[in-house]
This record gives sequence, C-alpha cells and structure tokens, in this order.
Amino acid sequence: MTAPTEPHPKPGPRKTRKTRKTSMVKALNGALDLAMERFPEMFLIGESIGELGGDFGVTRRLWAKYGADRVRDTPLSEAAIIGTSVGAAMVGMRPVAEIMFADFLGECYDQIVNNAAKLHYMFDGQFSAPLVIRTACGAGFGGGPHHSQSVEGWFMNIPGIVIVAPSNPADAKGLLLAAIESDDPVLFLEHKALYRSRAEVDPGYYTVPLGRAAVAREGTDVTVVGTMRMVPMALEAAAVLAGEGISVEVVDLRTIRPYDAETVVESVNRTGRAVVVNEAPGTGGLGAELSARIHEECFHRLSGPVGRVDALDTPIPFSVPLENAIMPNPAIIADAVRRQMGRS
Amino acid sequence: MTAPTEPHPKPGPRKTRKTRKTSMVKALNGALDLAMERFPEMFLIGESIGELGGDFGVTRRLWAKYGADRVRDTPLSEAAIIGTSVGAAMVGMRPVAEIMFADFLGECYDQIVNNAAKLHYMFDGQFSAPLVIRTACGAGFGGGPHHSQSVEGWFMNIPGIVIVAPSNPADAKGLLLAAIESDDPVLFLEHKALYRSRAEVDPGYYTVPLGRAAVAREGTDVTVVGTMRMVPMALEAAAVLAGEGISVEVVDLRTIRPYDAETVVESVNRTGRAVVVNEAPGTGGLGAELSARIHEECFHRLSGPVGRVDALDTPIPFSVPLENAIMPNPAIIADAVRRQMGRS
Amino acid sequence: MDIGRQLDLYRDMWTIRAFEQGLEREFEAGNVPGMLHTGLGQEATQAALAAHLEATDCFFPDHRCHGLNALAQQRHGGDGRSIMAELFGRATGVCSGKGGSLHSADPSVGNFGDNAVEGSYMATVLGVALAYKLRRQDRVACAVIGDGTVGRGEFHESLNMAAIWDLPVLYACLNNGYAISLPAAQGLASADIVDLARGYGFPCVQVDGNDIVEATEAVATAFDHIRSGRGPYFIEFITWRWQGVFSGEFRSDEEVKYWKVDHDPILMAAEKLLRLDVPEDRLHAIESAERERIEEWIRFAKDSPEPDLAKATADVYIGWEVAGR
Amino acid sequence: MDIGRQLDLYRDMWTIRAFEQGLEREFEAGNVPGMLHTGLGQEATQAALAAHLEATDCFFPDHRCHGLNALAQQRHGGDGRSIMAELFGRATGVCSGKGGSLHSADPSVGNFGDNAVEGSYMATVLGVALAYKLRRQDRVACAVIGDGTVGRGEFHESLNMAAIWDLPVLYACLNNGYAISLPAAQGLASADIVDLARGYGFPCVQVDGNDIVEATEAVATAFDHIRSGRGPYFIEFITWRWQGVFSGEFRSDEEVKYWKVDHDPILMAAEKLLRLDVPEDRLHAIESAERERIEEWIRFAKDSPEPDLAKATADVYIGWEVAGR
Ligand SMILES: Cc1ncc(C[n+]2csc(CCOP(=O)(O)OP(=O)(O)O)c2C)c(N)n1
Ligand SMILES: Cc1ncc(C[n+]2csc(CCOP(=O)(O)OP(=O)(O)O)c2C)c(N)n1
Ligand SMILES: [Mg+2]
Ligand SMILES: [Mg+2]
Repeated sequence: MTAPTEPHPKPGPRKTRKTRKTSMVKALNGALDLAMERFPEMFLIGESIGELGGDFGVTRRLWAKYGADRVRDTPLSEAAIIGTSVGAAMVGMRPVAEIMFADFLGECYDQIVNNAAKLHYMFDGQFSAPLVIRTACGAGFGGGPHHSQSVEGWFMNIPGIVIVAPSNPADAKGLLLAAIESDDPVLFLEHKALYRSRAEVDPGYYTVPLGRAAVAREGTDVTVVGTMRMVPMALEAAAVLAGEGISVEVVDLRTIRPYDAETVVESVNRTGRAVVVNEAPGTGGLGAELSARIHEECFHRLSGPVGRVDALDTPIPFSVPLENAIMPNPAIIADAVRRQMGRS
Repeated sequence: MTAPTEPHPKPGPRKTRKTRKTSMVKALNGALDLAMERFPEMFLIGESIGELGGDFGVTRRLWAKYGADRVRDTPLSEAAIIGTSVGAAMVGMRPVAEIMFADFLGECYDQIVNNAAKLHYMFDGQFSAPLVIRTACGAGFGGGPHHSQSVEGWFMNIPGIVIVAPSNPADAKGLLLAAIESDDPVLFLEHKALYRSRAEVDPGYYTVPLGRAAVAREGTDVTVVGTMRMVPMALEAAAVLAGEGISVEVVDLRTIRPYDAETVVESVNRTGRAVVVNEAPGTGGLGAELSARIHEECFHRLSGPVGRVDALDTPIPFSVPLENAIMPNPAIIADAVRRQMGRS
Repeated sequence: MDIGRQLDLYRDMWTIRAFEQGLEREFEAGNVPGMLHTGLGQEATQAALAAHLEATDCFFPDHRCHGLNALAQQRHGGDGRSIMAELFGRATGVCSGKGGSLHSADPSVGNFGDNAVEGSYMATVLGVALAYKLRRQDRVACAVIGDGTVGRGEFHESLNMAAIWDLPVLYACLNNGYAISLPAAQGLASADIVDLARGYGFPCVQVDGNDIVEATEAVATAFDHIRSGRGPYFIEFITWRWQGVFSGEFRSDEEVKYWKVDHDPILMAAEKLLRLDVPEDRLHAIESAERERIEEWIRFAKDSPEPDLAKATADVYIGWEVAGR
Repeated sequence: MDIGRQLDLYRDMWTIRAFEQGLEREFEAGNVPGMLHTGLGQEATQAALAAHLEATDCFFPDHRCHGLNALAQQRHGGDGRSIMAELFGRATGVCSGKGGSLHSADPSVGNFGDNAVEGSYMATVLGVALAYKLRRQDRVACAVIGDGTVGRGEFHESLNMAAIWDLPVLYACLNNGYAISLPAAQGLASADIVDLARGYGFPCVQVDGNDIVEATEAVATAFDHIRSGRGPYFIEFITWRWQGVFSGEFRSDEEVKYWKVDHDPILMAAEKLLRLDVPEDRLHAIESAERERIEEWIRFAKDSPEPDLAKATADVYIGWEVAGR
C-alpha cells in the first residue's frame, strides 16, 4: 500500500537538499535523542511514536535505541496521555508527550489547563509539572478543519503554561532542549509546514533560552513580529520591501507565553511602526495580545496604530484555494508594512 | 445535614430584599420557563438540574413542570452532555446544557471548539448547532483554582462560537431568550457573584439582542468597557469619580464574541480615553482584544494608551485575602481612570 | 440469504472497492489534497450497514467510509459523485469542498459527517438518538468507530449514557486490528472489544466483518432490536484494512496474505456466489460496471470547478457575517 | 483481626468523624470559606485506606477525604492540624491556604492532592504508577473516586491504560449511592460499579465499605496484589454519605435510618468491640480524646494568620516571576 494513513501530508514544499543542512524534523529528533541520553528520568509518550516514529517522524529510531519503556506507544487516549505525563512529572520524571495534531488538544484541555498549569501554584510549590507537550500545528496542506489549526489562542490566557513556537530547525532543537530542561510545563508547537525546512544545525547539545525573542532580520523602518511559519513569510516580505527601500526588522517571538515584550518594545521604540502577524484568526488571539501590548508600551513612539495580519475569523476549510483565501501570506504582510509607511 | 455539598457557595452578598425586584437566578429561571413553554423542541440537560434544580437553582421547578424527558439529569459526563446537545441540535432540537462550573468546560472543550463551533461551516451550512451552554463562572467566594475561573479567554479565538455574558438580571433574561432563539451555538456565562443581584425584570417574554453592547452609564471623560461583575464594579468606580468631577461612561459589552465594536469605538471616539476591565488574567484574554481593537480604531482620538485592569496573571487561590489580592476591584478601576485623566 | 440479495451486496462491495482504488490512484498522482485513509478490505461491513440505513436514519461515518457515504447516496436516489468531488475539494462536493475526506456530510441521506477528532461523535450520536426517542421516531443513529477509537474516554461516556437512557444507537465497531501502527491487543485491555462493551448491559456481538452474509445478518438483527425500541446495540466486526501506515506495510506476510487473499470480503463473497452457480462472467460484469461508474465520478470531480472564494467566509455564523480581506 | 488493631481503626474512624463534625460546625458558623463536602458516614473506608498507605505510596484524595488526609499525616509522624488550617485558608495550611478543601496536598505523606475537576486524577494517577513501575519501586498509587466520578470518560481511559501497562494502581471507588442528587442506579449503566470495571481484566471486588474489618481486609489484599507486581486492582466500597445536597435531605427516612443507625461504620465497629468485651468506657474515651484533639486543631487553624499576600503571585512559574499590582 502506498497511500499514507493519517497523513504525511506533504507538509510544505520539499526544499532542494543542500549538504549538511538539517530539516526541522531531524533537528527535533536529534534534540530528543540527546536529551534521552542525558536525562534518565525522561520518557516519550504518545500515539504510534514507537517503532513507527510518530506521524511526522520526529521520534524515529528512538524506540529502537531506548526501548519501549522509555518510548511509549499509547492508545487513542489524549486525556490519559497528558494525565500520565503530569502524574509522572509530579514524582520527578520528565515526560515528553506527543499529541499527534494540535487540534486534538481539546481532548486534554482540562489536563493542561486545570492540572499541569495550576499544579505548582495550587499546591503551594510542593509539586511541579516539568512536562513537555509536543504537537504538530498549523495550516498549509489541505488538512481541513481538524488538522490545521493554530492553537496558541486556546492557551494564551492560561497562567502557568509555557508556549514555545520555533520558526527554524536550529531554534527548534535548542528550544526543545530548553523546554525539556524547564521545570515548568511547556506546550511545544511544531508547525507542520516547517517540518521539512532546512538549516545548519549544530549536532551537539545546546539550548536556546525560553522567553527570549530573536531578531531574525534587522531593520529600521518597521518592526514585524511573528512566530513559526509567519517568520519566513515576514522575511520574504522584508526581502521584497527592501527592494522598495523599506527596511523591515523581523522579530521572531520564539516563546509565546511568557513572551519577550522587552525585545519587541525596544524594536518598535526604535522603528516607530509595527505590524503583528499571526496565523490564527484575529479576534482574541496572539495578534490581539501583541497589538495591545505594543500600543500600551510604545504609544507615544508610534506614528499610527499597529498593523495586524491574521487569518480570517473562520474555521479552516479543506479546499486549498479556500484555505489560502483565509491565510496570511507574504504579499498581505508586505501590504500591511507599506500601509505603515503610508505607501498604499 | 445542613452543610452544602458542591456549593451554594454564598455567591456574593445577599442584598436586602426590595419588592418586585428579581434576582438573576430567578430571572434566568423565568427565561427558561418561558422558552420551554414556547419551544417544544427545547430541552434542558445537565448534572442535577432536574428535581434538585441545579447547583445554583437556575432550573428549579422546571423538572416538576416539564418532566424528566425535557429536563434531563445526566451523569458526570461533560463531553457527553455537550456531544448530546450538539447531536440533538443537528436534528432541530434546541438543547440548553448546563455545565455546573465553567471551569469544567475543559472536559468538553473539544466538543465546543471542534464540533459545535465548526459544524455549520465545515458541512457547508447543511447542519447547524443551535445549542446554548449555560455555565457558572467567576470568582468572589473562595471557590479556589477549579471553581472560580473566568473562561472567556479560553474561547475568544474560536470562530463560530457566540459568547454571552450578562451583568444584570434583566439583561440576563433577555439575552438568554435571545441565545435560545439563536441558530448559532452560544456559550452563556453566568457570573456566580451576580446570581443574587436584584433588579426589576419584566415578567413577560422579551429578548435582548446578541452582539449589542449597552451603555450602562453615560459620561464624557473616559470610557470604561467591561462585562459581568466588572460592570457593577465600574459603576461603583464611576460613582466615586463623579464626586471628583470625572465623568465616566460605562459600556457593558453583554456579548463577548462577536462583540459590538461599534458602540465601544463610538464611545471612545467621543471621550478620547478608555479603560478596559476584565476579571480574567491580563495576558491574551478579552482585555487584550479590547485594548488592541480600541487602539487600532481610535488611535488618533486617544490622548494616551488604553488603560487595562485585569486579574493578575495567576491561577485563582483558595484563600479569600489572596483571591482579593489578584482580582480587580472598584478602587483599582478608579485609579486606572484617574491615570487616564492625568490625576494620579 | 437469496442470491439476488447477495449479488446486490456484492455489487455494493465493488462500488466501495472501485471508489477507494480509484481515489487512491488519484491521491498518489497528487490530485487529491490533504490526507487519505481508505476502506479497502472493509467493504463487507460498510455494505452491510448501507443495506439497512434508511435516509431518515443517521450515521456518523469514520475516516474510511467514503464508500459507505457514496452507497448511502446511491441507495437513496442519487449517486456518489458529490462524495468523490468533495474529496477533490471541488465546488460540486457535498460540502462544496469545505469538508473534504474527513467531513463529507449529506444529511439528505442520513450521512451526518465524520469528525476528524476520532471518537468525538460517539458523544454526538447520543443527541441524535435522543431526539429520535423524544419524537417517538423508530430511527437508528449509528456511530461507525474503529478499534483505536475505543481508547477514547467518550467510548465510556457514550455507552453509559446510551444504556441509561435506552437510546436507539448502533455502535458499529470496525476492529481492523490496528490504530495507525498500534495493535489492538496492545492498546486495549481486551482484544475482544465486545468484552469492554458488555458491562453496559445491552446486546454486544462479535461477527466476521469480512463475511458479507454474516455481517448483513448481524446488522439486520441490530436494526430490528433498535427499531423496536429496545435500546442500544453493539456490533464488533472483525476485519482488516489493506492500508498500512504511510507508504509502508508493517504487518507480516502471513497476515497480509490471510486477509488479502484467504479472507478478503469480495473474494469470499465471489466464492460463495460461484458455489451457488452464479456464472463468473456475471461477477466480472459487476466489477467492470462499478469500476466504470467510479471513473466517471472521478472525471466529474476533476472537471468540477474549485469553490467560489466567497465560500471561505460563508457560514461561520448564521446570525453574523464574517469579513473578508 | 485482633482487638488492638480493631481499636486502632476505631480510633481512626473517630479522628475522621470528629474532624468532619468540627469542620461542619465551623463552616456553618461562617468560619470556613468556599464550599464543603464531608466524609461523614464513610469513615471506615478512609480508615482502611489510611491503614495501608505508606508515606512513600501516593494517594489522590477526593473531596470528602479531609479525614484521610489528616490520618495520613498522623500515621507518618505528624498531626492533622495543617490539613485543618488549609481548610480555613490559613498560612499554616499544607498549601498555605492556596489550595483549600479541594486541593490539600502533602507529598511528604503521599497525599497528592485532590483535583476539583472530578475524575481528572484518574488520568494523573497513571503517571505516578508508571514512574513507580519504571523505577521498580513496589509502591501503590491510589485514586479515591466516587460513584458519580465513574461517569467520566477518564474512567475508561485510566482503567484501560492501567491494564495494558500493568500499573500499580488501586482504584478505591466509594459508592455512596449518589452523585450530588443523582442516584448511581440512574447515572450508571450498572448499579454495581465493579461490573463496569471487570472488562479490563484485573481484579475487581465489591465490599461493605462500612464494615471496617471487611474494608481493611479488602485493602490489605489489594495492596499485596499490587506490591507484588501483579498490576491494578479495583475495590468498590458500598457506603453512604451523611451529607445530602445543600442543606437538605433528599433521601427517604428509611434510607437515612438504615445508614445512620443500623449500618453506621462507627456504631457497627463499636458493637463488634463490645461483643469482644471491650468496656464501653474505653470506647467513649477514644471518642472524647479524638474530639479534643480536633478541637485543638480547629483552635490552631483559627489562631493562624492569613497567608502573606506575596503568596498570591508566587509559584505560578518556576522559571519566571509574575508581577503584582
Ligand atoms: C482524538 C484523535 N486522536 C488521534 C487521531 C489521529 N488518528 C487518526 S486515525 C487514528 C487511528 C484510528 O484507529 P482506528 O479507530 O482503529 O481506525 P483505523 O484507522 O484502523 O480504521 C489516529 C490515532 C485523531 N484523528 N483523533
Ligand atoms: C468534572 C466535574 N463535573 C462536575 C463536578 C461537580 N461535582 C462535584 S461533586 C459531584 C458529585 C460527585 O459524585 P461522587 O463521585 O459520587 O462523589 P460524592 O460527592 O457522592 O462523594 C459533582 C457532580 C465536578 N467537580 N467536576
Ligand atoms: Mg483500526
Ligand atoms: Mg457518590
């Protein structure tokens, strides 16, 4: 049989392979491998993550190397996967759970929001929940309404949870290792459309600090803030705009909660203009939070209101043309930047 | 036995009873009664909502009047309660589900977010989900981390769902009837601390339109926007500030999603100053959305950034002094308004 | 079962097989977006269900039920081309391309649509059944679930509630032995799923889901039971899916041979018919006719336009419009 | 069971009863914030569990387990006053007043805290048990659940996973006949909860939860089973709670009389002891001593300060500070 079961959904265009460049899937796999070696109290848990290596291959070869005790296949029981992870974390293990698609986090929302996120606080610091929940999110391959969502908005208002969202393989690896080291519960978002993106990645053990943004491109006219797939899109827009004489600074948030307002505010105070880009619907999500924060902190430096680029306020349709119609893209981002510059 | 089981948790101070004033519990009960009479396809479903009348008494006497078929007690199966409601709605029934405490919406998050909210869209309008989910939310009585939350932030980023949040008995009744009439799925938030608040309520059948804010108090200097318990708090602050010569306009959002930006923007454009108040944590919630929107739409009319009053970014502790320490209150709102006026 | 009926069912199985094989070919050629799960190998169970579902009943198809979805249309006065078109994401699809493989609903024939969050409609089916019961309609609400889906908590909530309320629900559990790569015996406390269902106190049977006669008779008994107001019913169909995971086969050669050769539902049915002296030509003609019809549906789908972009923002709410760009 | 042990258990039951009665009095006087569920009537089961749980085991207490929480402290070198203080929301409480009745954890004695979303820790307990198993510790992870809680989907996910992984979990199900006002027989497909648990293939027993000897022996057997690596165990304790709903009694006079007079765990135990010639005075002395101790804990709680307001923003994250006003 050649047709895939639950996907391998052609996630993003396959880049022409260059030597020594590593895909995000491989970078994440490498991070898990290094961490499993280093932390005996770590284990992996999820659906078909064992011999199969997960739906997207992120855990490939780890079952063979570390055995079924530490790379645990589970039934379709999302609540129990996260519950098990929380319980194990309470006694000092370091579980890394995989929820196959982020859309299924609804099944374990209670465990994340009421259990993992509150545990340390409500028990007065007596317990902690150092677990990582890895999950594949995002649109771009015709996955339809239940396999394409950006879920950061579901968790933005939840104190106690850390949300990490890398945009490239090198960050992905370092952030995942930092997430595993973290004593707080981390929701680790892996954008499906970035899984095959490639970059040079240090093969050794290193961490990228949680809670710190990166300036993905320096610029002086407008600050564009985004995460995950919005970062390459913003960079693409910035390259085009450079040709028009507009210098765009691109800030990659990397951690969504708690996020690095300092870097964002510093940048916007310098450029005096901001555009916030976000793959989720506009209302009530990350875009709203960033827009509010920038306005509040940079109000007197801004020449006009912060620009926002979001997905339209709809579920995600199956048809690829319809999906494209609701999603942000580099052209839309570029337009929003031009509007900031009074050029539209 | 005199101690309550799952609460009757002294929800808010009992007001001295005045003639013909109706509590919010009674107003909601009256709305359900009128609707059950009018809509034969309506039924109620939830835990101990039958003979007992629900944990807060909102469904009292309806079981006796309409029978166990239409007022259905369920086991502790939140996912099945909402699933059942969605399924029944798909074939033209009008279920009104009660989730005892809003904190338990985590148990049926998937059913709400992936099923109810997307049904009409993903099946191209062939099905609709005219259900109402009533739930008791909010802090103020020492309910602790799992019985006190403001959950609107959990659903703010979900297209397809309507979120209604009354601040007083008369609106509560009219909004609940409008929610029942609505063909869209409605999450109907009932703030526990308002259940015993009283006002004059028309005993007949009437609706208050969804998606429309109300100006709870007119004013000219600063617009304060809030919902539910934040409205009486804002009114209290406004009364104090009036004595200081500050004229506050209080906008009661009433529907949180989709919300009435027009009324908010019109007001802020008039006053030139805004404070957004919100019982949930600040990051990523309703407050952020409103602040972003006001900034975007009223930027050039604003003399300074929108003020925000939220709960602190923490879970909700059990101890009442600690709970009070994280919550907004009228004094904090008044201070935020004074800062808008440059008086602090 | 008389020969005529057996031949009808044989044809229905071919509708499914031809549909899925045609679809798979198109998917591999890159013409079908998203992901694809096929019902190949499970045709008997789907045909058995289709044979009993009235347009006024309801069924929640799973991710391998394209064939059932098409059959339902066919049996109730249409043909399956709008199911095919939906899989291609076209304007002529049952959901105008907004749903796709995992959300192809057609209420006019009782198809209530898949929910790609596996197991969630085990809760939804309760509500449909409750409405039938409250309205005193002798209808059946059917949830098609896999062995993997049995792991979900909703399995318990659903069976429990169906039992206490005596709801007209048919649980059609297609135990094909695996959830993605996880063997049922490893993921479930009892390899016999009926044993997990029995505690709820309503009838639970296990049948050979690849024997079309046995499967059909089991469904008939279940429908009788449910329509006569005696509450829920659980059937575990033992079956097997051709599709492995991704492009790989992970099961043993013996296992593959057993299911694809010795115990294939179509080959088994054909053998039975041949033994009843149905000429082989007749069987070939059925296959060819179905394959031709399916090719026509595929052409229809491929020739259909992409959906109007206005669809992207339509139907989010009934009471409100959502703005475009 | 020898008289000494029976007397110890008798005393433990009084610890619980006195604790809950004192607490209830204070709650009614308005001194205890939030809401209150008591373990009155269920003392035997709680005492039986406490008698076997080591400080290195883990238990997830339910909303009626204040007494068990206090006993656990007492048996492992402390006393229960910090449990009492937690209920008053004071700085001296086990969670400095941040948890309250529904979240009083004390890991030093194996108390992993209630989760007020009923049933959620049926999932959490799996992880603790898994850690014990991976570390080859012969420890027990125990989830105390009510009959109502059995309605939750996690019941299924948990029992299934405990079974397939052979985890050292004890499910202690206190079937007191009601979930708030819903009779178990109305909310569950089988009034005998063991019948819902049996399908998972590990031992399930039903015992009289008000007979302290029977309950204790059942727990002993379960602990032996689990500690010797033989996987999960399910005990359904048939019991009854004194507390009705809100301030009202909704059950029949006969039912109340049966449980509070004829089948009260403490009266039953006392009768047995009297028949074994333990002098009545001795029993009275036990009761008085416990009541006195509890009054002292209540005084301690009431005299304790409110928590430092800095606690409000402490411990949200380990890696970050949260700002105050
Ligand atoms: C809640 C949820 N978890 C996980 C998945 C991913 N997934 C899709 S199909 C599948 C396996 C389902 O197994 P089974 O029910 O046996 O159906 P089969 O594919 O074998 O027909 C999984 C885990 C999902 N869609 N929904
Ligand atoms: C998920 C969830 N749903 C509902 C509730 C509200 N609630 C609290 S106690 C209770 C009844 C629990 O019944 P049972 O498990 O039998 O315990 P009992 O109170 O009888 O000891 C309910 C429904 C809750 N806390 N959590
Ligand atoms: Mg399967
Ligand atoms: Mg009970």
